[in-house]
Amino acid sequence: MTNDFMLLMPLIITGVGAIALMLIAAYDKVTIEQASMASMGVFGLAFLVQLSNTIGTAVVPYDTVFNGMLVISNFTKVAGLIILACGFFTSMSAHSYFKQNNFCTTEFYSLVAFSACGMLLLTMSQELISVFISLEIMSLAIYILVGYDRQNKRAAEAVMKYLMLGAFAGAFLTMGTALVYGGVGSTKFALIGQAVAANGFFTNPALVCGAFFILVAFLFKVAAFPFHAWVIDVYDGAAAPVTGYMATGLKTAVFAVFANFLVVDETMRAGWVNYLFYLSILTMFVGNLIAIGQTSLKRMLAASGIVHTGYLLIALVAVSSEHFSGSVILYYLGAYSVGTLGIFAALSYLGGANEKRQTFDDFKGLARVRPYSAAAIAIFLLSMAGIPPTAGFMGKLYIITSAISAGQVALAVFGIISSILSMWYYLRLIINMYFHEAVEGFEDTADFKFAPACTFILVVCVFAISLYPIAV
Amino acid sequence: MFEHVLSVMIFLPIVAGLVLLLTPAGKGIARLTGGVISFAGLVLGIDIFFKFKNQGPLQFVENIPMIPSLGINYSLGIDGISLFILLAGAVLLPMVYLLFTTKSKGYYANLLIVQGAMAGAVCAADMILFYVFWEVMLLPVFFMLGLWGGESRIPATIKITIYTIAGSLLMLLGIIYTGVSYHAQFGEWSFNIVQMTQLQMAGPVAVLAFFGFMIAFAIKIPLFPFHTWLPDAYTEAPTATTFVLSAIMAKIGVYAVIRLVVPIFDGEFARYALLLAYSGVIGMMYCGITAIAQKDFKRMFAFSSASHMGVIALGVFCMNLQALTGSVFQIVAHATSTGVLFLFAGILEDRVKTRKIADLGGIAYTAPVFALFFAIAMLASVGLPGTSGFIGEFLIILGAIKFNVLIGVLAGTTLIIGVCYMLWMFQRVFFEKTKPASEGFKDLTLTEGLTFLPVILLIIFMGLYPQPFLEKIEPAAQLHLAAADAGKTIALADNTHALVQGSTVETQK
Amino acid sequence: MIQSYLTVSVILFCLGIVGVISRRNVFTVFMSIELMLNAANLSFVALARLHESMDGHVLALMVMAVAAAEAALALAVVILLHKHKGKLDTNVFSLLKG
Amino acid sequence: MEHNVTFLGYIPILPLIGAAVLGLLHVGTCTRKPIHEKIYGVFACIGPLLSFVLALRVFFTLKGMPEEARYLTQEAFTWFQVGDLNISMGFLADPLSSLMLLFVTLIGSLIHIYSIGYMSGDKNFGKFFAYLNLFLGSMLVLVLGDSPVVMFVGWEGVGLCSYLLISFYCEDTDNVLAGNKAFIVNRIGDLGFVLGMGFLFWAIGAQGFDFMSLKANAHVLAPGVALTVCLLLFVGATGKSAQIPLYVWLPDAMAGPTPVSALIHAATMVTAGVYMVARFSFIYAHVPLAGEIVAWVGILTALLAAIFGMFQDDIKKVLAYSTVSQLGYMFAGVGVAAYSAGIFHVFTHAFFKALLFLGAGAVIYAMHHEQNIWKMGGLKKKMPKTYITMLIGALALAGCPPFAGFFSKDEILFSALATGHYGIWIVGVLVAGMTAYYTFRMIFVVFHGEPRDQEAYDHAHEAPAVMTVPLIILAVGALCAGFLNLPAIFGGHQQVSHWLAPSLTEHHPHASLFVEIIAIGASVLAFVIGIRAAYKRFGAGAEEPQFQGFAKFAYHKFYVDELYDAVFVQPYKRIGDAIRKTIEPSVTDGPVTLAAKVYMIAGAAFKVFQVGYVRVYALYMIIGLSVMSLLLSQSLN
Repeated sequence: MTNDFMLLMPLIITGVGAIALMLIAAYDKVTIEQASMASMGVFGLAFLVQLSNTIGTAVVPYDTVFNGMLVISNFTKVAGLIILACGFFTSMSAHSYFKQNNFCTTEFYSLVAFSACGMLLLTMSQELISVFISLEIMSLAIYILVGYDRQNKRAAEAVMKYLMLGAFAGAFLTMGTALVYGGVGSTKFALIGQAVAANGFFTNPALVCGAFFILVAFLFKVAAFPFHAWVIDVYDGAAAPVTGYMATGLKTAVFAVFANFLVVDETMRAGWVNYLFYLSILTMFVGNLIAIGQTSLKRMLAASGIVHTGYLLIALVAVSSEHFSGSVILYYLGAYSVGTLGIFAALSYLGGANEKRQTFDDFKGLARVRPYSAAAIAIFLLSMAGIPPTAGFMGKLYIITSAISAGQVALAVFGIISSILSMWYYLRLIINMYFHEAVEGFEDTADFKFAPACTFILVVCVFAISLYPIAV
Repeated sequence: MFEHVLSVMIFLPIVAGLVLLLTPAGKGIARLTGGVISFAGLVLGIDIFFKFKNQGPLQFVENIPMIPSLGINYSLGIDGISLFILLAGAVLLPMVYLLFTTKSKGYYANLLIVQGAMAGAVCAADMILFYVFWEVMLLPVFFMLGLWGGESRIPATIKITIYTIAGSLLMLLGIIYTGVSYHAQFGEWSFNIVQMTQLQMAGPVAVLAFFGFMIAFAIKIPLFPFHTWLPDAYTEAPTATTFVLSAIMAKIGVYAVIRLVVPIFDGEFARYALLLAYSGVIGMMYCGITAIAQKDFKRMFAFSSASHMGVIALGVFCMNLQALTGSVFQIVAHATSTGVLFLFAGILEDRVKTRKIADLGGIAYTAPVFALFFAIAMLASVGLPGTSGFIGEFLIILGAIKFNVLIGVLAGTTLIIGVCYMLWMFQRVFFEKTKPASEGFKDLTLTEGLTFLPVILLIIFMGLYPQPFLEKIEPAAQLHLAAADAGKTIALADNTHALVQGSTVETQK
Repeated sequence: MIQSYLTVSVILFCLGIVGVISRRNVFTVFMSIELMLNAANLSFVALARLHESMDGHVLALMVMAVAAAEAALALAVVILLHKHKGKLDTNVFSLLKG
Repeated sequence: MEHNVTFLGYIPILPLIGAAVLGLLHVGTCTRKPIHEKIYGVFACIGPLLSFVLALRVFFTLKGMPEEARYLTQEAFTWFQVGDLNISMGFLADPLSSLMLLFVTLIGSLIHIYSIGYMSGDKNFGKFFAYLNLFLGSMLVLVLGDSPVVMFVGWEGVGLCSYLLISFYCEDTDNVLAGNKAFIVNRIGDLGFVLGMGFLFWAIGAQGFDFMSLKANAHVLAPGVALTVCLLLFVGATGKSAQIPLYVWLPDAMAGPTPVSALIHAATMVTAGVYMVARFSFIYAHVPLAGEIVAWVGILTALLAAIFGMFQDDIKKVLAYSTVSQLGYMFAGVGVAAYSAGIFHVFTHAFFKALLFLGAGAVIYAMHHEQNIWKMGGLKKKMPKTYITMLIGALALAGCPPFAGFFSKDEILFSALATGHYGIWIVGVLVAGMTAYYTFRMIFVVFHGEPRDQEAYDHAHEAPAVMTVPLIILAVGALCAGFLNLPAIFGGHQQVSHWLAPSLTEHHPHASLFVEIIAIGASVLAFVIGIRAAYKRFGAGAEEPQFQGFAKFAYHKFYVDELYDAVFVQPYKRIGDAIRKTIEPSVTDGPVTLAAKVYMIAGAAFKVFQVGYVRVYALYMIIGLSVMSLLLSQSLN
């Protein structure tokens, strides 16, 4: 009983924190800096509690109350850890970001916490309607965060696109849920799994269609081809910390539930493997092609996010339903999150007022003026490119190993080719930062504390994670 | 302390380099640190040389588990083949700090890091660890080339980086595939290079993995036609970087072929050896012929280096003891001769501020010491008997004749091709009438002269008395060839076994 | 009987899809999405009858609640967009591209 | 008898040490205040003279041994050993090498002394002697090497020194080009040598790769392999000894100082090829076809060079072509398996050719570096010592009995006739006549008649003693060396041939007295006709002729240099240029840059899909979804 309570504690802490932040927003005395600290405190606390919970076996908390809607396993615990860390670092970099961008109110942090609640729930959900609800909790908060700067036309356009397409995908999820419910008579993963095991998967058209629609919705959220087009524009329009948050926390949560849904039964997973195979290849290559043509840094990172989705899909293809631990997926998500969050944290204070530095060329000569920041960005980029000894390399190593172990040699080959292709745009930023003369002095980026500290911590994490061994 | 000597050799420079990067040290301190650390490396290297026993298996082994679930260990060890590449780095790199005084802190730091990483790649006995160091050694080159290179450095930087990383990622694929195969065959995970030799690889995927490895190494060596990054990079890179690239890093490519490909992919290697050997020979001729048409002396040396690497690689592909031993010996010889030539080219460039051969002339009259040293290094590079270059080249040609007569004859043409462009260059730079750019060319200073002297003496010593080197190389070479042969023999034995069984069945009837 | 409900539901859903991709007015697009959600709701209720359980009804209610929240957000966005451009044509909003 | 000795190694090492000392002295001082020439001179001569003394010791030690076991060895250390290949840094002195040792060190020493006079005043005096010492050391390694590989060290070493000394006056581009040519052409030959060694090693080298083991195992060599090895080694010999087709470097090599031409490009280095063939006589003797080829190449070279020699106007070029021609004789000798005859010609040729070159050097020295014979004339009054010594040399070269050249050349021609090589014999006799003609053409034009350039003539003077004394010593050699191998018909015992016999695998042909008389008679007749023709034409002074027709063709050396340039050199350079300009950027690098470009263009093109209209994004989703559901419906069925 207390055990269940402790397991849900991080969720409760973030939820309560979110509400509390929302409430104190009513008081003028609370400055946004204080709110940011409070948010960091909430995420930090939740993270620590989650960390203390991490070791143990799968538990169904409050089985009788929730009727098995939520399941907490090591997989969800670690996913939760990543999400909470993302929230923490987002708050931290937002602290600096909002010193030069004046559209913040205290509610911003409340919404970050709310969306984190949604993400945490999403990882634990073992039932389609709770998937839908938690997905929407997460998404609604994120929609608002994307369009938080109401004076900014780009932000408004971004939220319009995101909301419209997100709701469109949400409709598919609902319809899919309805069809699965029609086919099986239940929305619980466990029961769906039993039904498939008993009657087979392809014998039940409603189930197949429903599962297909649900798959589409997940693929949309992780921005896989051909549902990727929104992600570039939305990342571009959103504020830097929010983009970082979306790219990492949201992706972690969705991939967690995606994996949970996929492994309910081996026949069902096997049914989708062919799709995922081609989709992951297409996703990687399309992502690379988009990324190579970009001049804006955020758009490039968005496109590279698509490529990383492709790698994660490789991992999904290679997971086994029998001994599913998801460690490879989570390791890769962790490594990817650290790199991406790091870059966005750096962008939070290097971007300048109103994010005036956006393109590759704006960062020319950064290394001459701000060598440590440039070094940190270079390390993050190298990690994303998968150069040892960074976390990104180990993530790639695990993914390729599991793919080859699962007999998916072709997928591994394409993954490698894709990482060769992706070298070019990662290197391009490093080359701009290091090998060109400084075009400006970056004076306005000097006096910040939180975002640089965040960057530094994440640099340490890049190397620390790479040393942490996991079992495949 | 001494059981971890390899770790010290690897991490002492890396840590020193990182510390330099992170602290606001001046360039004087950086150079001093670099000099001291690399000199310490030299001392350790010499110590290792004398404690090294003339045996085949790995020595100075260290083993610490890193990722137990995949059998990835931090394992180090050297044999006669790796010893000399390690030593080449340890002996040659201290020179850089003595010769080039004007670079900034970051440059020296990068040099230190690359030194450590190269040592790591050579000592690694685990494929993943090898891969890590292999990639890490590229990064300092990337920065050194991009930050301190010549005018058109950025395209050159991009080319070398993308090209090399493309190759190494394919190798990563191969590494993982071998690891997975090991798991499939023996039921446990391991990436240990020595254990891998037991592996039986067959089938189309094994061929793919083999080419994954070979392309990576072919790019690094570089083998024809994967050499096109080389002229730009070697030409644009600052001298010390070119020196590192040609003298040691390219050799690690050959070393990796010997260490990873020959024992593991024995069957594939034997099957494609002829193709590879042609690639080596054609590369040697192609680059050698191209060298004579170059207008820029650094570029000419770049092609010359590529040409020689073709011969060295050929020695590995011939798969016999003489060629393999010669190849490893030639690795060291080439590191001393061509590496030193690149340093000379750097000094030349520093003093005359041009890289055009046509602008120079008559340097020998005012700089006799420079001319003498240069001539000795040049003669070593063209393989004159009595210098280090001859022994290796002779052994390789000898082995090549055994391997395939045509290959042997073509390999022999290196004697002619090398001499053509070298003399042509030497004539125009050192002889003839003095040109304005080279007027009053200053001879080597005392420091420079004393820095080069040991290497020049080493070139001659290695030519006159190579036996101490060869007797360390030979057991390891023998072991590698035995491992490669074992694969074939087992395959044969399977066949004979089947035959014997068949015949017994028949006799029973 | 159940087929008829489901047929209507599917028709509604497809109409929603067509609306989303063919209409340019932001309002209409959001309405089309609501149509799709309602199609799902119709299926839920119908399928609840089929399975003779209350689950479907509850689910429909849940979806409605979420749809309402989404609609509220959508309205806010519509106002925001109108403030910026004075128009609600989706083709007007193409600052972010390429 | 103890065969292992320790003093063999000192023979090459002493000059090498000298080279190192001189070189360091020169390098250390040449940009500051130069050291006095005398110091260099003394240091330079110590090494060669000591080597000569040691060579004498070797000779007498060998002489004290029983004939069948005349050899001395020294194994200094294991040079390199890999698997079956075991090469020690070892030296072998047998009758063959001891003969070579003697004359190499003797002539080497003399030329060192001569050079002190000839080179005086040159600012690179020290460098010259360093190179000269280095050369002598390398030559001695070549002679003494106990295995083909050690021999090869000297072989390449002398090539290097040849290069360095040809391009000694390196400010002049032509000289350096001549040096390059020599080195490169020699390297082409060296390729043959290396490959020959390679084949030999894989055939019989596993039991030991020194000459003695090879000799012991030579009988197991398969005929095909033996022929290959012989021909490849002969390619090496053609490079070093300037035979067809690789003779082209030697005339150009005259760009070096004249003592160098005398020592390296006449007396010693160029005969290394003959020495090598004789060394490998244990293989050549088993492969008559190889010998046939060697002999024909040799005699044709002799003919070709003699034709060229008749039309040259540079005194050194005349001598250079005569050298090529005489080398051709030597190969003809070793080719018809008369190894001792070939080696004996090497021996006598060393004296008279060195003499002629040094004499020519004295003339050039006197004429202030004028080499065109048509600018000289009547010099015999001004330079009597030089004239007389050169006359002796010329008579020896032309084959006038009883000078040295007569006996050695006659021995070769006799062997050819006696072994039934009539063609070779006829050509050989013809060449003998031509030799007499061009030699005396030179003598008459330079020393007889009236001075053609009065001013130069007035300044001409006899060379100093340091130069004339070596001339006289050599003249004595040229006069008497032939008697060392006096054939039986003249009452001799052929001492040299007997001395060499243990080292060589040869069978002396037995021929009737009649054949011997025919051979001698033909030689003498050829000499008389040749010298008479020369006297008729040039004896009383003649003007520089204008060449027409065949003469012009021969004057331009049949345009062989131009041919080689057009067929080998220019295409080679053009290929290099083509690779640099076209192939490298477009063919080898092309795919790489193309791939990068395609990737960039595709990336730019792909931006078109990111139109920015949300409706279109929704459309992508629906299209993707439709395609996927189509596939799904297929898998459902």
